[in-house]
Amino acid sequence: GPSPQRRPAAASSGAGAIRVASMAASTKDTLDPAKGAMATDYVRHYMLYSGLTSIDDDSLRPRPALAESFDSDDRITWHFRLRRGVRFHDGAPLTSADVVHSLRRHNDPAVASKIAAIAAQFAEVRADGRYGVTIRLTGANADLPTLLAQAQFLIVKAGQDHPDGTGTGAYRLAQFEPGVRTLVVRNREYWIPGRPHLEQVELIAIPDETSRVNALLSGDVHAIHAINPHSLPRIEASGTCEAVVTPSSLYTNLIMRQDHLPTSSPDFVQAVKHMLDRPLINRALFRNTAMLGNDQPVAPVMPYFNRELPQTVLDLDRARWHVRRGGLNGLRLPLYCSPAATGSVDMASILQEYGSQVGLEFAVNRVPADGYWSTHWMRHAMTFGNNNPRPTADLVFSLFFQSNAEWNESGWKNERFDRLLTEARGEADEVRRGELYGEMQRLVHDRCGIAIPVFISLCDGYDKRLKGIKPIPLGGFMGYRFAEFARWED
Amino acid sequence: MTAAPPTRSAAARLLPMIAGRIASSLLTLFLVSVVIFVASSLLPGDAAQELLGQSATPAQIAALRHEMGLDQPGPVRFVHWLGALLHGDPGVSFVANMPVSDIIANRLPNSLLLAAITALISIVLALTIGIASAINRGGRIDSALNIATLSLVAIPEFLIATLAVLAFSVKLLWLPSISLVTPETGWAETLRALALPVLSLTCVVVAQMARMTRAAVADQLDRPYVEMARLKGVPFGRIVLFHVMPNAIGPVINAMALSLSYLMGGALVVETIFNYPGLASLMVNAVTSRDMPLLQSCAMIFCATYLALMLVADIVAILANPRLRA
Amino acid sequence: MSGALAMRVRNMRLSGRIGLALVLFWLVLAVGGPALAPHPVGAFIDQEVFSGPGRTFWLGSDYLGRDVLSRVLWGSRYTVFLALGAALLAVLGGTSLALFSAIRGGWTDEILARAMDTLNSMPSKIFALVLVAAFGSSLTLLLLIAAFIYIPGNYRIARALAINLVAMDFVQVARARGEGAFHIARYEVLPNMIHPLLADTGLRFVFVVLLLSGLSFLGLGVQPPYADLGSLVRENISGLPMAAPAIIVPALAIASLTVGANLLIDALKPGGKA
Amino acid sequence: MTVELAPPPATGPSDASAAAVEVRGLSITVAQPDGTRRAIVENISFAVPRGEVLALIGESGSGKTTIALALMGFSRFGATIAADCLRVGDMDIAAMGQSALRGVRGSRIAYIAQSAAAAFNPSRTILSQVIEPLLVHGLAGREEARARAVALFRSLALPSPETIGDRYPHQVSGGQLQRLMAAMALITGPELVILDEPTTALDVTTQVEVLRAFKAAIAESGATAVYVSHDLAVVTQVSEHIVVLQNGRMVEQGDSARILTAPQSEYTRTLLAAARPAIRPTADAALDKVLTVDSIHAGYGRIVRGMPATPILADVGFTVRRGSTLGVIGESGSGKSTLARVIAGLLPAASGEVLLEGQPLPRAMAQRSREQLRRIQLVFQNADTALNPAQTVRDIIARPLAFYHGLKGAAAHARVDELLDLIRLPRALADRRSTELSGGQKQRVNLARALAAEPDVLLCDEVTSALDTVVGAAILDLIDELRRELGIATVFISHDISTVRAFCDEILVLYAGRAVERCPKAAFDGHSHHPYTRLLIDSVPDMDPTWLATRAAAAGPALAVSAIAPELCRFLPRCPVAIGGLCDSNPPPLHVDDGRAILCHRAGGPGDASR
Ligand SMILES: Nc1ncnc2c1ncn2[C@@H]1O[C@H](COP(=O)(O)OP(=O)(O)OP(=O)(O)O)[C@@H](O)[C@H]1O
Ligand SMILES: Nc1ncnc2c1ncn2[C@@H]1O[C@H](COP(=O)(O)OP(=O)(O)OP(=O)(O)O)[C@@H](O)[C@H]1O
Ligand SMILES: [Mg+2]
Ligand SMILES: [Mg+2]
Repeated sequence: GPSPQRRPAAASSGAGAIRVASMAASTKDTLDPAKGAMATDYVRHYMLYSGLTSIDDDSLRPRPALAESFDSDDRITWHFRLRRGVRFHDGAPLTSADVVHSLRRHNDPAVASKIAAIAAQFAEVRADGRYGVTIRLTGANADLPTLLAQAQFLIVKAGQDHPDGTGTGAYRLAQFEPGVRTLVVRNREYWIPGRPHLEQVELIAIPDETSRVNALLSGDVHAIHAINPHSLPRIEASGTCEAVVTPSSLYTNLIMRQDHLPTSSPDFVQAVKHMLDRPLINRALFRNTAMLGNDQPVAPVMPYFNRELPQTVLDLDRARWHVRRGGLNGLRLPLYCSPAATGSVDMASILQEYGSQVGLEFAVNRVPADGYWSTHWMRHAMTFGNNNPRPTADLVFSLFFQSNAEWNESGWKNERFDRLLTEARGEADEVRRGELYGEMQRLVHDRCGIAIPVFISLCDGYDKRLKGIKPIPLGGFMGYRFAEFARWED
Repeated sequence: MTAAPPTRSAAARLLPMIAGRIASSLLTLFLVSVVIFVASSLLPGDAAQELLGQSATPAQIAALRHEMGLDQPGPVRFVHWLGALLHGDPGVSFVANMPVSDIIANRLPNSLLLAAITALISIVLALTIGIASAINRGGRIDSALNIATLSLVAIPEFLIATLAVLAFSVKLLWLPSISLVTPETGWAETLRALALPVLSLTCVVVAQMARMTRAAVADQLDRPYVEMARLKGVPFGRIVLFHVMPNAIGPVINAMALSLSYLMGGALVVETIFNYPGLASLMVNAVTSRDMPLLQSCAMIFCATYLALMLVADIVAILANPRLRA
Repeated sequence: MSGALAMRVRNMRLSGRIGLALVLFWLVLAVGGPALAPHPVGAFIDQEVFSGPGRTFWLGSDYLGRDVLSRVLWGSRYTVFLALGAALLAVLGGTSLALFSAIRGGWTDEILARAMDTLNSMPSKIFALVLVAAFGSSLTLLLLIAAFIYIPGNYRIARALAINLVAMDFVQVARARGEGAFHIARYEVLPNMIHPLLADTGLRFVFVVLLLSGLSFLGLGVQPPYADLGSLVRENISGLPMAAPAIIVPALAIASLTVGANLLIDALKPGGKA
Repeated sequence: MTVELAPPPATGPSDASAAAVEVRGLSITVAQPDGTRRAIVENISFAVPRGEVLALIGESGSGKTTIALALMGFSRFGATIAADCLRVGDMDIAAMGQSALRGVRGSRIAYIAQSAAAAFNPSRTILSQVIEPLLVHGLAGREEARARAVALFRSLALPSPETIGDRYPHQVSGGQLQRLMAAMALITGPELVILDEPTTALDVTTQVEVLRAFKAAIAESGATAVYVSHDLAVVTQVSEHIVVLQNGRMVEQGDSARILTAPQSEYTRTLLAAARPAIRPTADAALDKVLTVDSIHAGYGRIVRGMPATPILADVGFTVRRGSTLGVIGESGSGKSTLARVIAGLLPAASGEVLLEGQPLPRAMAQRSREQLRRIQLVFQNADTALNPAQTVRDIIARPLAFYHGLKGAAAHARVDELLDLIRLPRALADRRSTELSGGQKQRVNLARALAAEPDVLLCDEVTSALDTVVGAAILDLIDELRRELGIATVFISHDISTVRAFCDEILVLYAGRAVERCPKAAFDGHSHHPYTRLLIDSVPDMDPTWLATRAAAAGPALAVSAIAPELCRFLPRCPVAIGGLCDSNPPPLHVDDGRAILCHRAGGPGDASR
């Protein structure tokens, strides 16, 4: 392999200045946290802004950040005390006004916040003196501190309708060209002493995976996001770079609509779930980096994961039995997949293969990535969905499984599930919460028209001279926050 | 029969032609905008939906649609856009919320630079190859060059580009694997950054151009005036340069213009692989995000480039041919 | 008839015969190849990926552990028939319009030429992207879209040829006889442009093969688990650093098919040289 | 070829050792696909004394060009030159290498090609090409070369010698271009000049000027010359010796005078006979007029207010009776083909009428009925381009049969065979493509196609001009026979006045789009003609070596017709007998008497145009 010393040390000014490539950039790139929609945005926003809370390790528990403490008696009304002496990049001090502005924005349709749905539970956000903020919710939610750690809830300056990058984050904005690059330099007055370690970070995007890996291997960039597990051997073999695999709750799921025939038939659903060769998918598509899924959305790395649930395994006899019992033999059904849902095209091929062995004929329809979510997803009897890691089980369940949820992907209705969900949200007792979430996982596993073959791990590649990197299951690049922790060591 | 001074009659002939061409180009540009508009209105989804993505509520989408004017009927939107364009305003990008002209101003120089360098290199190469094989037509060199150019045409460009990266960036560490150019980069750095994209694009266009050159030159070599020149004792090299080329330049330049028009919009794959911020990938972005104003403007630029190249080719053909010039 | 054919082949230059052999080889494979495929085209059967040639997998396995040989056999069918079909359709369409244009002349010609310029000026891949996104990518649509995209290019060439021919005396003779436009196009003009048209078909054929692979670059194209040869190259691109047969074989297949087709066409030209 | 036709021993007209050019046992062979070699020319021997002119004469394809090029050590299509002796001056051409030959070509041996229009590079100025031999052989600097060229232009009687070199080849006339090529050849003062049919492509009137210029220039430079031609009369004017070729072999050689007066071989006699066509008997003119053309105005480009953008024909009219032939003559560009196109409807007239048996025809063919189209058939000027190269002879002839007469299958097959018999082509040729035929054969097919329609009127546009005399004469015989047997009325267009005069019942002379004279054959030998007709008649070379020398120099140079007022006589600028104050102020009147019409101030009056 090439000798490390010949490789360019950094983009421009010697050590401590690195270049990082994420997956996608477009003219949609924004400096407004509320509009952040892609990894590139999250990385950029976490560098520039800070949140009230943050999630710093794989326990996925919220910690104080700009809020030095928070509490609630009923999990409806929450009180946050802000850290004093925190300054924005322009020198202005952080006060409750900034926080109130940042949180209220999400309920303004003109802002087009990505998490307007979550922010809808803010009944009231008000300042409580110069350094206090009170949030009253429409219903109890024990997860609020976790939710507030999300990139969209990062705090911007009061009065800014179009945030310009002036935040309280570890880096200051030096240059921003949507779709091309973001250049940030170290914020020497960062409110966490001793951080960050890098002088300068240039964030670009290289959409083509092969190019991204090549750029890392040739030393043109020092960290890359989202590599295909198939590229892992190349990175390992290079000697100069290494891969970090982050287990996550990201999954690509097969949706069987409960308002269509024959996907609404419990036999059909069971047959499909038993036809899924999960180890094969893990091996062939993900080079064994994934974790087997069990047709419910809570990943093993998440709190409240139900370990008792028996793993569904490939059982063609059982699948055949269900097919016969449901009178589904010889059925021909279109199956929509798209590069938009990671791995769905190959999963569809695998399903097609096994389907032919149990008497089901799937006609694979690969459709373009653009327009997939608006025109195909959930619109046909069988489509694929793709869900990013969510910080809480409640969020996944309420977004995708609650009966009246807008993206109730399979269109299933289960009153008991809905009741449990509301109950768990307001429950303070951790043990009791665990039981409730365990029960919900069982219900989804048994009844819901959703098959989740695997939880996909996130693979990132780093130059070996970049230290301090560890996985945080919320997303690649240490939950998009690697810039705060990474060090450069020659 | 009288010989007027050639320059004046050339101008007399060229000016009306150019004027006519510009008029018909405007018609073509209009047609392009109609085609793009119709084609993109056939696309599923719209900018509002794409912008808000998977997680948008219908209310949000409706609000954004209204803001973008997408709730108006198609023809109305088209007329508005066209009206604004006639006043020199290509509109505001739906997605980036910036004037389209600014976005394009960022990218266009990149595309032009890449195209220009590639054009320069590939024209020289194509002429050399084409002339060499025309001179040896039927011979061994000709067959070898023929198979070489054919194979070059047949290799998908992403394969060429990837191979080049593997060899020159990953293995040899000579050249950057991605082409990051910013206004601050010096020209030496810029050239280094462009080396691989230029190499890949050259491979794509040179073969076609060389084949056309060969055909045109071979055709001229069979003309009686070439035999006459040989019977005058003119050395062969001089025959090719001073007798054949002035006559072959018309068809050659036409083929070249066609190939070169590829360098702007066709650079898509190369732009993607080398992460080069050019117009083609911008246009693909515009398609996928349904950013109509941007899409329209990109299409118009490509079309205008194409028409301009064709015009230049015709002008050169006329200037090179005294019969047309007079 | 067959005797005449045999004569032609015997009189062909070596390169022409090589071309003919290659074309025949791929035609036979396109028709019969899938029947010979040792494994199902979509089966993930190798535990390894990008393995080299071996006993079970003659040409190794691809990035998902599928049998490369089987995939290439199927892929050649798609490439040969799609590309051939689209190239022929494009030439048919472009040439018909060109003949119409050249024979009618005047406004018809002007308007058609403008319209074709319009289409020609659009970058083909992006245009294909729009069309596929709008109309979907069933095989038939793919064929039509690829054909549609290359019609203007062929039109340009065919029109230039036809305009020269229409001015020829023998066309005047036919006109003076009172022949209709169809007869003139079909019997007087067309037969005289067949060789340049063939050459153009050969090039369009290459272009369609490349367009298909370019489409697969954008995630469009033939429906999985099938893939045309270009897509096979594309999907296995990560095997390039290890020179996996999964990428080498389809790339060679494309090269030999297109080069073969063009050598054959070159050799069919009268004189065989020009 | 048999022994009796074997060439005489290679004794030149004078002592061979003094000869500037000596050729003995020259054979040129090409490789055939099966590997064997075929001789294109075989065992050629001749010698040319210094300063004299030798003519190579023979029908098309007899190997004239091949031999001429061999004198420069040059062969086409990879043919191989072999000779016992191939000597020019002190150079042994056969033994010279490529670079030595290159040094000789254009400097010591110069070549004047058949078609100057093709041999000049269209995109470079004439001067740059004329002086190129001097420059590439390093014989002169640019300035000196230019001066020499201008001097040559002047001595070749080219107009504006100072500036003509700055023009491009298409900007000068064919005759001028041919002379410019002579300048290009003579500029290095070569020992040997080879002229390959240098006047064949020219009008008779121009040919005279060019011949004169060549002869003077060669004489002045003292060069030896080899003159290639198929026209005996032309050869007679310039050469001292003649070599007659047939099928690549020498048939006869000797002094010009001897060959003309006492030809020894049968073939030479045929050539002599064909050069002077016999006058054919006039048809017994039936009374009914088949074709009437009445006061036609026509031209090219968009018609605005009854006038085309480029007017060509003005007020042309005539009638043709059943079974009779009208000859139309005029120089190149006089509008002969345009007239044929107007009659056929290919080019709608701007005004005037074409009547078929008294019925006016629609001007454009699109409006004519199929029957009307059938009854007038046009035989195109150039058989090479008038026959579709992609079709077989049978396809070509059968199409009108099917189209007009609905004849298909066996009936059509039989009729095609009949037509082939009629035009005396072997039936075996029916399945060949037209590209595989000789020029004469093509022209016959062209004719057969027209006959297949069974027309009433046959328009023959220069059907024999591109053929050699022997073949041409055969075609004329054929048309004449058809006319008599089928009663077809013929319009026979030609620029060759001797053919027209021998062949036609009435003659129409076109000058610059105007019918300056119409004259029945019977009256043609009379002496009152339009001055232009006179010029045409006088320009046809005689088989008399002194003809060129005795013929008076032509009147002034051709002027652009557009330079004179449209209503005046168009021939005025060239007219040797123009009457000052009359011709340049009044339009010429039309004189009509005993069947002839002349458009001239002189005609009919006491000062008749004839001299
Ligand atoms: N490509 C070729 N290969 C072999 N023989 C050829 C080829 N082209 C022409 N010939 C033959 O060479 C012979 C001599 O041709 P050449 O041009 O010398 O005749 P020519 O007397 O000059 O005729 P023309 O009067 O038509 O110019 C002809 O019989 C012709 O058929
Ligand atoms: N399509 C055309 N457009 C414009 N001018 C033309 C066209 N065809 C012919 N002419 C011009 O019309 C004039 C007469 O041409 P025409 O062909 O009738 O002459 P011609 O007497 O048949 O000559 P030739 O003996 O050379 O055949 C010429 O000056 C020619 O340049
Ligand atoms: Mg000749
Ligand atoms: Mg004519």
